[in-house]
Amino acid sequence: MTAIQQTPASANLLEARGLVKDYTSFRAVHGVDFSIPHNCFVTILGPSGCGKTTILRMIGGFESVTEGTITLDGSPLMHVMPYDRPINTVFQNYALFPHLRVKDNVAFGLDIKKIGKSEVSRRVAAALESVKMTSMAGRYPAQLSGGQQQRVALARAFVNEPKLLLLDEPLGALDLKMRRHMQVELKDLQRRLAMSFLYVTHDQEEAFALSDIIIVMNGGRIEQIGTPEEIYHSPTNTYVADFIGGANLLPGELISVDSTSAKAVLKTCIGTVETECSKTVSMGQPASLCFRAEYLSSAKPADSESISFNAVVSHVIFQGSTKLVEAEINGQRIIARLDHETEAAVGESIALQVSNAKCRVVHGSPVKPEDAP
Amino acid sequence: MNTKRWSFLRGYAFLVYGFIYLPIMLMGLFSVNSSDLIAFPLTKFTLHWYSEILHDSRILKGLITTMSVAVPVTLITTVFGSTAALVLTRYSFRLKPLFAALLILPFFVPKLIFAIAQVTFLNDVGIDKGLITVWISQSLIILPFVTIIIASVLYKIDKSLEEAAEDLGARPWLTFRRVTLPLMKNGIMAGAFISFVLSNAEYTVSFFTSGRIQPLSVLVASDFRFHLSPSLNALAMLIVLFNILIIIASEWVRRKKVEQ
Amino acid sequence: MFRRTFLKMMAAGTAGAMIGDIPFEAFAASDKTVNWLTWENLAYDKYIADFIASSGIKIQKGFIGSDDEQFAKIRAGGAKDWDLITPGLDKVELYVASGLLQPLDLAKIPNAEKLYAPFKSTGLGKKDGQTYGIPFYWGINPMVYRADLMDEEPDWSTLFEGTKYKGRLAMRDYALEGIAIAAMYVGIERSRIFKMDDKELAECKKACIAQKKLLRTYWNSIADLTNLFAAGEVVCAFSWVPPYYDLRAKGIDMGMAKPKEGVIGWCDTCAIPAGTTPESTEAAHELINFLLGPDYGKKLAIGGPYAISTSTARDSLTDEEQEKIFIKDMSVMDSFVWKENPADYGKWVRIWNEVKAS
Amino acid sequence: MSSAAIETKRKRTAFGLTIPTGLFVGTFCVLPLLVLFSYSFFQVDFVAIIREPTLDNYNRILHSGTYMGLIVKALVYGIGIAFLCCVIAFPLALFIAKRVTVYKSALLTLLLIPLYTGDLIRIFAWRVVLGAEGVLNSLLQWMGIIHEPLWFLLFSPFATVVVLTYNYLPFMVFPLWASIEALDDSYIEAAMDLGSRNLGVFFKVILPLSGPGLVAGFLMVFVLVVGDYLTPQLIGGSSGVTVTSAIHDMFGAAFDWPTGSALAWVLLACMTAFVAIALYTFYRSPWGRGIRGGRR
Repeated sequence: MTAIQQTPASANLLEARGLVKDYTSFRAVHGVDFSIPHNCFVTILGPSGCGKTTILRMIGGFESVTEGTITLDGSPLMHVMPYDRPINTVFQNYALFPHLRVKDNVAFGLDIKKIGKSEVSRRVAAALESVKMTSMAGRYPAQLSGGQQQRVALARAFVNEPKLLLLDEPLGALDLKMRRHMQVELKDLQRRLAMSFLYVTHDQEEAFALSDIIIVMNGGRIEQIGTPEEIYHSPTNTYVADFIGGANLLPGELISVDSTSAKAVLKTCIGTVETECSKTVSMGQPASLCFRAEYLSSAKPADSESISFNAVVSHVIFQGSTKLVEAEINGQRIIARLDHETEAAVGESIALQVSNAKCRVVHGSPVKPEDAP
Repeated sequence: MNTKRWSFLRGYAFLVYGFIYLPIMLMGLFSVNSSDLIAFPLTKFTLHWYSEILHDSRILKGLITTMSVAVPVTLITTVFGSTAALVLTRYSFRLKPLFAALLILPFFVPKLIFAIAQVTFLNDVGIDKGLITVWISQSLIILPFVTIIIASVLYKIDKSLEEAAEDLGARPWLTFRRVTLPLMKNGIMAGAFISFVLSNAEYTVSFFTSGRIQPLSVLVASDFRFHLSPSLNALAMLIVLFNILIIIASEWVRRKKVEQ
Repeated sequence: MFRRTFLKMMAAGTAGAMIGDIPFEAFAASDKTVNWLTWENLAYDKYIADFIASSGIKIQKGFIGSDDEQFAKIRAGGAKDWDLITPGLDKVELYVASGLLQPLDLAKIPNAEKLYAPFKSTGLGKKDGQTYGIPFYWGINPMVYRADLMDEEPDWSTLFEGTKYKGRLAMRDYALEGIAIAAMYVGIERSRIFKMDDKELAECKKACIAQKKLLRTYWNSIADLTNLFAAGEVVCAFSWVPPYYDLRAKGIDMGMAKPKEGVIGWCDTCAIPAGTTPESTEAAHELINFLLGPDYGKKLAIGGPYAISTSTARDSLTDEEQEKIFIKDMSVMDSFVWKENPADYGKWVRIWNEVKAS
Repeated sequence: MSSAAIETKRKRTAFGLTIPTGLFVGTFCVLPLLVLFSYSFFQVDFVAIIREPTLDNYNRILHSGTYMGLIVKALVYGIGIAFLCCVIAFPLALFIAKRVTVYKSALLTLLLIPLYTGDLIRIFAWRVVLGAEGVLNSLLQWMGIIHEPLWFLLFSPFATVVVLTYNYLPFMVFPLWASIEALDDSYIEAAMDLGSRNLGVFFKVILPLSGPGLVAGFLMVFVLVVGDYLTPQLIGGSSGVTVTSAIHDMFGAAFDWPTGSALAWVLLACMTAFVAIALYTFYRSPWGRGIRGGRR
């Protein structure tokens, strides 16, 4: 995955530089930069209203670009009409034409391209086959279930062999089981078709399950771009860490920052820690210590590579093979995912430790629970 | 939506509005032309026709008659229209298509035939023509419009809102009063507005069923048979200007609200 | 936006309904009110203001557009709405046959004594010795033309043949007169015009169909025709008298022709519908007497200009004014083709519709 | 409460809501029409109605080229004007629904205002526009396009078509606007996304999906045009006669209520047949089936 990031910029399928979108009363997107490599599943992840759909619509050509550039294969896209862009969209509500049968919906884009009739029906059949909807070809959209509609929408988009497929929360309307199933199929489809997908969602699990690259957005700005592993293990700030969930964030006082070695010393309620820090951390700015719940373990004999501390247990949640323990230290809440055999009783003290290397100093103060998304 | 190339539509819309307002502009022109012939060439500017119409006591009386028709008609059509719209959108029963057809009937029958039917009926039954017969006949032909407007609003309201109210323990009447009614309020207002306007402009049916009372529309039409006076143009212009002022005022109020 | 507009309108409406007792008071048949259904130009305030002031009787006016329309209105239950109506002398028998009129009490109409002889002696408007419709005013329907746009004085043939004025002519949209004029043009004997048999009617129909091709339009109301003359759409038409005087007063060179084949003469009456209250019957008689009197007669002669059916005002008019309304030399009345009611008027209307749809 | 009891209760409410309106329309609209219907079997003798049922009136009308011709003319005008209104109204409705944001309600209300001025006043204003010495002829002459006034502009079928279209255009714009307004933008975007250009989007997506509004507007204009007798009479010249004006004459001039009623009922039957056939054809067509999403 890192290899993709290191390829030269020009080799990317799509480049967005300094993208800004203003509406009459507010700015929806504040100058974002990102690229989409070839044959890659990219997800824009963020809460509703973060500007992710706006970006998708600017790429699709449904919103004008206020400032900045979008290039596809090196050529600018900003003034190309939607129908001239080699890009197709799977709409959030699917936007299947209610007056056309499934096969006519799928054939819609091909018919316009003046391809021979037999060629059209061959490709429509193939597309329907690949989403397992062949038997529904003669039905109208209103006669399909949500999952079936979703597949038709997908087939209608990719049958045109676009260079880039845009998907606007296409699984939002489906039930959990159907979602899981479709996630697998989507990923599978993207591999088979060997085209790039740009996917928009607010569901971090979905993003992790599908993506090669995740772009985390908040308030019209990009918070972090990275592989799912990078986002999960090395969030650059408290926002990303918190949005992904399951991370402990402890506020601290920065003692020193060494930007060359990317190390920082932070004083927190569980002690002073010297560890790796993200680039955005600097003196005078708020910083927090971040480590995931599963990095904690019940205290073994302390070693120099670990931080140990005692906390008072406030809740215990049984989760099968693990148990989630919520504890407090100096008024700070800490969550630990511990082995199910660990003994923890509410109201009693428990000794915990976390490896120094698994801790990370990130930019920002912890998000208060009431502000959490 | 980035559909800039549809901008020819704007020019087209201007053209259509020009077509629609061309006769209105001419009405305006002849309402300030001193000659009492509504024909070219123009003579000289005057406000005489406006002063004539504003000082005409018959016009005032006709206006009052029009109001004493329009207000009850608005009430009748709004009440019947609301219940009919509720039936059409909220209930299903076997004879519903028949009910819908019944509602549309007064619109479907050409006004003249409807009016003649009214007259023969009133004559045979021996009912005197007057205010009440105008209320009834106007209400009938306006009812389809009001029902459709209110029904189109109700249709868009999610039925689950009413189910939620019942779920929370509200009995049907309370559900209607606290949930359905507030939600359909805009529809009722729009329906009442249309009803009022249509009642004001109605001529054919009123002419046949009004007996000797004379709403403005009937009065103007009968004046037209002897004198095509520009003062009638002036009257029409006053109505148009009054309506345009209302539009401007309501737009202004709306903008103020948006700014706040 | 709808809401605002609506509220304002409702406010206006409520206010209107609140001061609404002004007309309602008048509608309630108070003892001193006459509900008068008539032609608009007979009931101008300037004509009747003196009467209202001196008698204390209120007059509520309603206007008609044609004689036929008036009968249709009264026949369809309208008799209850009016205390005084203005049917054509030829139409009174229809009303009487339908039982829609009450006999007039001539003792309460002293001016009836002064009726011109032909109106006094006519059998029309009477039944069983009782007068139901008393002649009120009369005149002719001539041809009116734009003298500035026509070279010669027209006659009926102008409306039926030739191409010179094709598309610049107009005829009234009225079966009775339309067919009667065609009859005069094709040369039906005067006395037979309103008693034509099917063959003669077919001949008239043919003439009317030929006429239709020459017409710019059929006119519906006298305001309509005046507008057509003023706008230069029409140069010559079968008309009433008013456009001639109105447009001359506006500086347009108008002409009026009385074709030698005959012109249609007409007389309208005053009649009281059956079933009026004694009070309004009384008041209606009082009004009829005024309408046949010198004051009203003079005003109508100058303002109309039309002649009333009595000689009460004759002496107060100048020779010129008398000439205008044909009362200087009364023998001219003999040359008029007086309107009558055909036995099967329904057939005439059907023929007229067939002509228009041809 | 059992579900049957709930059902009964709802039925009772529906019944209670239906009855007053039903009675009102039934008594004051259906009953008069039935009275009129009964007259169509009577005869008239001078000024009396002879109430002995006969089919003579229908016989006469169905065999009369004049009256059947007038009915056909009314239907042709109704269909033609509705079609014309549709062509003119569609782009405007589209514009108001999809391009206007701020002044939407103002533009819609502006469409209605001319209706308040009254039929007659508008008709006479049109005479000034189309007349021989009118605005249009003067303009064309001033521009040097013509040298003699065009007489066919007024008192002709052309004038009738123009003014009827003018009168009923709003009745087409409103339902069209409502159905286009309800049409989700994403359908338009999806069509463009799939490569449709402006006209393609219009014909492949917007037009088919605004079917119900189109049908409603079409029928509304059709009915109104058939019923309008003043406009053809005052603008249409010597050929301005309509079936409704003929009915008017039978009641207002000839005192022939029976023939008038029979003619009215033949007209109503023809209108009903046309509307029924039109609706049936529409809903059975692929287009109509598609709009219903293939249900039933």
